[in-house]
Amino acid sequence: MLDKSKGLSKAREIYQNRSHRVKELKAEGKKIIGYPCMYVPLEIITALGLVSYRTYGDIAEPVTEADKALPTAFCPIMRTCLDCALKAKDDFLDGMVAIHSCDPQDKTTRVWQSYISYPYFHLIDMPGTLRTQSLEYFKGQLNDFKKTLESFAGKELPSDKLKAAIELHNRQRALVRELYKLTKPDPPLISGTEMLQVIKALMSLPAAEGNELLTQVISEVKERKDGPEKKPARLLIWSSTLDNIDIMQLFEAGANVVMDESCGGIRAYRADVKLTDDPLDGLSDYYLKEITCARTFREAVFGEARKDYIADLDSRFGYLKDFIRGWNINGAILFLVRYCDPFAFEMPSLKDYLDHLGIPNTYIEYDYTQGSLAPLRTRVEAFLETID
Amino acid sequence: MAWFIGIDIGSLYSKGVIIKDDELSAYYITLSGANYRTAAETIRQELLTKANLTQDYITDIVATGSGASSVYFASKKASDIVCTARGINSIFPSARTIIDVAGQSTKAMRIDRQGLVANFAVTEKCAAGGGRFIEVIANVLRIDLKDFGPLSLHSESPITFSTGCAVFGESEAITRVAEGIPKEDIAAGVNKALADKISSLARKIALEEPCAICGGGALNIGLIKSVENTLNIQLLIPPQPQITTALGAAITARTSSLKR
Amino acid sequence: MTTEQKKRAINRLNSMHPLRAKVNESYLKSVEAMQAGKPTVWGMLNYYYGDPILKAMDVEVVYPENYGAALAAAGVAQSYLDRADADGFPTHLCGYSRASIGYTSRMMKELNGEIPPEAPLGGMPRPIFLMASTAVCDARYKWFQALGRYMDAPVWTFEAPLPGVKELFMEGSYERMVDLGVKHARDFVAFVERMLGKKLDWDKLSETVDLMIEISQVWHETNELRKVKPSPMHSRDFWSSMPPALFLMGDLKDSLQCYQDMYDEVKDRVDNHIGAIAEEKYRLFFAELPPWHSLGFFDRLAERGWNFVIESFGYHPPIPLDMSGVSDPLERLTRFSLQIYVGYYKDAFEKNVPAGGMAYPYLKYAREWKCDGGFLHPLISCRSASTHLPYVSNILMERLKVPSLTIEGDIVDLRLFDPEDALSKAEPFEETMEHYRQIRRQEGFDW
Amino acid sequence: MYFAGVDIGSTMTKTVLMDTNNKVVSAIKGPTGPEHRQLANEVMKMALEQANLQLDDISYIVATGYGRLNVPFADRQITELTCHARGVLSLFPDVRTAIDIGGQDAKCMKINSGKLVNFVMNDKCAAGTGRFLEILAATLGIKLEDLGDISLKSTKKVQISNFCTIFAQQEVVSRLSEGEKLEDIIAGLHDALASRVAGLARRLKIEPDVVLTGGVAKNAGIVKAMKENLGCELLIPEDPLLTGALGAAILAKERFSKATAKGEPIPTKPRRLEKATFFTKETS
Repeated sequence: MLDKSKGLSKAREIYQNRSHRVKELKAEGKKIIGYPCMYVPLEIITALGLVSYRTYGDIAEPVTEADKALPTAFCPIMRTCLDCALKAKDDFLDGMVAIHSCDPQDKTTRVWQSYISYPYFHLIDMPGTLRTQSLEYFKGQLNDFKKTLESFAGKELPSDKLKAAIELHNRQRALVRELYKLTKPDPPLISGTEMLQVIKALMSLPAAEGNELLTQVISEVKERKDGPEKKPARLLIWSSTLDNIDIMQLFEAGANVVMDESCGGIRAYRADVKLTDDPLDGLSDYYLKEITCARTFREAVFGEARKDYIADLDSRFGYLKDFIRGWNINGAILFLVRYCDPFAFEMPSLKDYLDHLGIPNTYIEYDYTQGSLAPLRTRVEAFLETID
Repeated sequence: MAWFIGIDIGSLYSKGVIIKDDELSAYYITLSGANYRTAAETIRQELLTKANLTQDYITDIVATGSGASSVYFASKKASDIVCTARGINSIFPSARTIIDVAGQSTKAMRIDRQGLVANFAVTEKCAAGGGRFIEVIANVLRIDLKDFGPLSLHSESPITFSTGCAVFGESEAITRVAEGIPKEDIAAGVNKALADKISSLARKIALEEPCAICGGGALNIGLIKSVENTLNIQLLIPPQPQITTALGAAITARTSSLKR
Repeated sequence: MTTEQKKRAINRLNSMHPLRAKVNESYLKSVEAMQAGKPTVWGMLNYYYGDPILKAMDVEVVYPENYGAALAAAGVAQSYLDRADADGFPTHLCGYSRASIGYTSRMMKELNGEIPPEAPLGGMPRPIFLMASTAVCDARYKWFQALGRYMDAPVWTFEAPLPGVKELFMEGSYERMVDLGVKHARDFVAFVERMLGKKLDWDKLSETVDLMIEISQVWHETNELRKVKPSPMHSRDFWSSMPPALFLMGDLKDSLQCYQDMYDEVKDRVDNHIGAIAEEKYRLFFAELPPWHSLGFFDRLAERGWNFVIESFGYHPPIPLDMSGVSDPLERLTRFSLQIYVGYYKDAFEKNVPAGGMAYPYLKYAREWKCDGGFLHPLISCRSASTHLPYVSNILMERLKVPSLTIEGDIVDLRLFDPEDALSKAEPFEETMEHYRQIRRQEGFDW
Repeated sequence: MYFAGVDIGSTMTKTVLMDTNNKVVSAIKGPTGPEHRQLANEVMKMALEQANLQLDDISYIVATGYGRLNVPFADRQITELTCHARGVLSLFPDVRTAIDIGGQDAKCMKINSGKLVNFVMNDKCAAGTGRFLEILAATLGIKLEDLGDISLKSTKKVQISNFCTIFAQQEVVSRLSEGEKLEDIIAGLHDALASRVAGLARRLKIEPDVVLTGGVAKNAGIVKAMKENLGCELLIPEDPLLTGALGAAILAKERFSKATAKGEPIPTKPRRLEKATFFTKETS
């Protein structure tokens, strides 16, 4: 057990050198399975004694290799992910599992698969709606994924093992939520930047080690005296992917980021997987319904005959209400990655909803390049000036 | 014995060559200026004087480049991509890939043994994507184009431009100069920015060695080194890289007249 | 360019005219329907799932994505795009979606539900509900969801499953897709019945589905005829003729007859070795949507001997499938709808192309239609029609040594496509095509 | 007591000194050109001389604009968006939409009940900013301030097809040689710029009163072209270049009095009347 005061600095180290630990594990003979999107059920990977590793791109790395297969007017996150893969930056992976969570994800995966041959590769299909038969279909897809991974691992996955893995990951979700409680005070005890480093570290570690890290961080943060200083605004960031601290620091120059609703923040940890007799029921239910990415088509009522706009907004964004109240948020930045259709179509409606809740908000777009950060500063500052 | 003229009217410079059968007998480069027709006439005159011939000796004239249609006295217009391919092929028969860094845009093409175009790609029309960017910055640094490359080679830490626009790049360079950032770092920064664009263009067409570079950009040793480093290859450079396309036009004139 | 030159360049099919006429007809019909108090539905190209059901229930469907094209062609798109911008929709979104969002904004906020007077083709009447689909791109359901800001029309989103290629061949995977489709369609029927307050006539649905399948069969065979040299039918005739089959426009029995006539005309050309252009020097395929506003430029390419012999699979009928013994019309419908992608998967699996839907069909076309090159037309504001093209061009080169020419355009900013630029690249591309002809021969390909 | 606003734009530095009654005691538009960007200290000196004050007489200094970040004598940085909005508001209380065409960007600001509520800006490409005209005026060998009057003579404007400023340079030159009239070309340039800025502005709902600021607002041709492209009337400040600096000065006073009212310490910084810097290590 490491010294309790070292949690945050350890997270920082892992953030800076993400693949270090998995490479060690690989050297010990562990198999590493990459995944580019949070919709991949890690429980199945963990349960089979494999190590899951979230593949990311690199904002500092100019996209060159990916140009041969992806156009420039395309999700820049997927472009840089593929680019890094083509540059063999994660050549330590033994396998890759991707999911049709959005169109760019699906297309990129298929390109990925045809240029890099991993010993193991699986693509999970994912429905767009929450209807019963969609859920059934999704469960079937997860079961297929389980089967192929079993044969790769060369062993059956009994359901008690899977349940144990679900509990392990639920524990991680609970710990992250506990950590997020520590951003409730004003000023928060942990900054958005540190939080991002922790979350990204979690996605680079085996679940058990992640939980250990979280325990350290939580106790360290609770006792710390050197927390973030108080800033005029308490911000909610709503984005698809926010995985870089340079960006977070832009926000935190003039505000405290107390809630990050992106897949570099709380999104993957907001809820728990239900423990069902057939664990796949709980998993498919959680991954289809509980993760609040804009890619999912949510509606107030199935097959409703009329549409009540506010009810519709509630069904899509209601969960934000708890964040806003619970964390006493007084400003929201809708941070859009250019060419991200699911989130882009959401903008005006989410704006309507936040206005309806009386939360000052702004929509800022960026293209995931270092060059695009400088112009962001002016936009962020100008927004903060409108609320302070 | 027969003479052929090729004229390449570019956005910024116009070039012409006169060949006797398959050897270069004269070439001439001038600013395109406002009136392409005048440029074309000047070039023809200068070429004839240099080669000391009269028009009657000239079997055929082919025009190319963005202003090709202004060469009213040419018998044929030819695509600049095709001409560049022919030009390089005549100089470096072994070359399989060509990078042409022209004023307005950069082209990359692959060619076969006969110098026929096997594949090609062109950058979009933005000054930041062509040789023009270098001229703009050279102007800011108040250094001669021919010194731009050598100077940039001295840079320890090339700057990164915070903009993709040549015009803003210009202002940025000016301000950095005023703040005392060494000229070579700025020059190297420009070369790096352009080299990155060129490299991804070359990758698009699946670059195949040997690879030649031509066009005004090929006069810039810094750019060449930068491209060589990024792509990790050796580039072939013609003696007068700017006239490659005009030379190709002249060769096109010859081949088409041989066919007849 | 004068019209008789055009005629000389591309030898158009007479049988194309009645099919082309059906497009305008269907808009006018939907407007009449609304004036007669009949319900209209806005639909997204959903690869059939919902269309025959609505057809069988005698509901008029209009397609905002087509209408976006109509707005652009009529030169009135900009004012609607501006409205969408002003309402806060990011400008990098699909041009068609922004146009129809702006249209809806104007219709609902300024004209309380009335059709804008300036709207071309009679305009799109206010719908009773919206039929979206997860097929092809994310915009197709998020866009209709976004219209909720303006209208209380509910949105039905059809699931269009899209598994990985090798994953499809796992035990039971395909049947689970069918199961999803059938159950989903059954729910949809119930939904439509509730919305319309009337019951579906299942025999009529069965008949509609069979007609749809028959039409696509004939349409498919017609396109198969284009494999011969010289190819008897140019892409321009395909585009003029595709909407009735793709969107089930107009009376299906009549459409079937029209496509039958087209088959006969094309067959007749094949028998008499008549090509679609005077002298076929090069055979090309086109991806994706053509530059509707400057189609004349194909004639200028035709003058150079460029024949366009096949185009995007997305607008082609699914590869025919044996449905004998499938009694439930919803199951026939589902299997047919799945086939648009899955129809290519088996092949793609054997040829090891993971991009079964997005790229494999082009490999198949290039091989079977013996294409010398591909003309790729990425559309700045339509990512679903663009993002796969660099990969397509790449894999065509790697696997078949077939080169492609990429010329950018857009679906609403019509000025973006520059025919002159395209023509200036024709000459080098002809050399490129020649070059790879030799390479293919050396490598033992048969064209 | 005096307050100062310093607006360091990409091509001009402006300084406004103001007394407690919001009376402008001096206003200086500094040397132009990116090579002088960092000379904000010089401009401040001139302003102080004009008002015949010392730096210590200034209670609070706000820096704004593209170069606001490293100004050694400023107490606080505030973005040009907020400052422009504030400056425009002080001149036109009924403003709802403010459009500023600067040297290196163009911005549109929505103002509601005295506050900046929304904004869009283009700072990616010179086309659609003041630089576009600067460069083309130079190409045509015409003084920037003369463009407007010349363009008003135009009967049919020339369509400029090149988006990129640098290629537009070549285009106008060849258009001239093709015999197009100078005024028609300039009118074409004005329209090209106006349509791009209007396109940006349309992303926010344009509501009256609409105010146009920035150097080009003095150009009658641009104002005409903007009116045509926006389809609405425009209000222009007497000195459209100063609104940013003016807003900064007003905000300086507001911050100062807010602090004093609350009895909080005034958050001034140790001031050095030295050059501003643009490129710190991390950006290069």
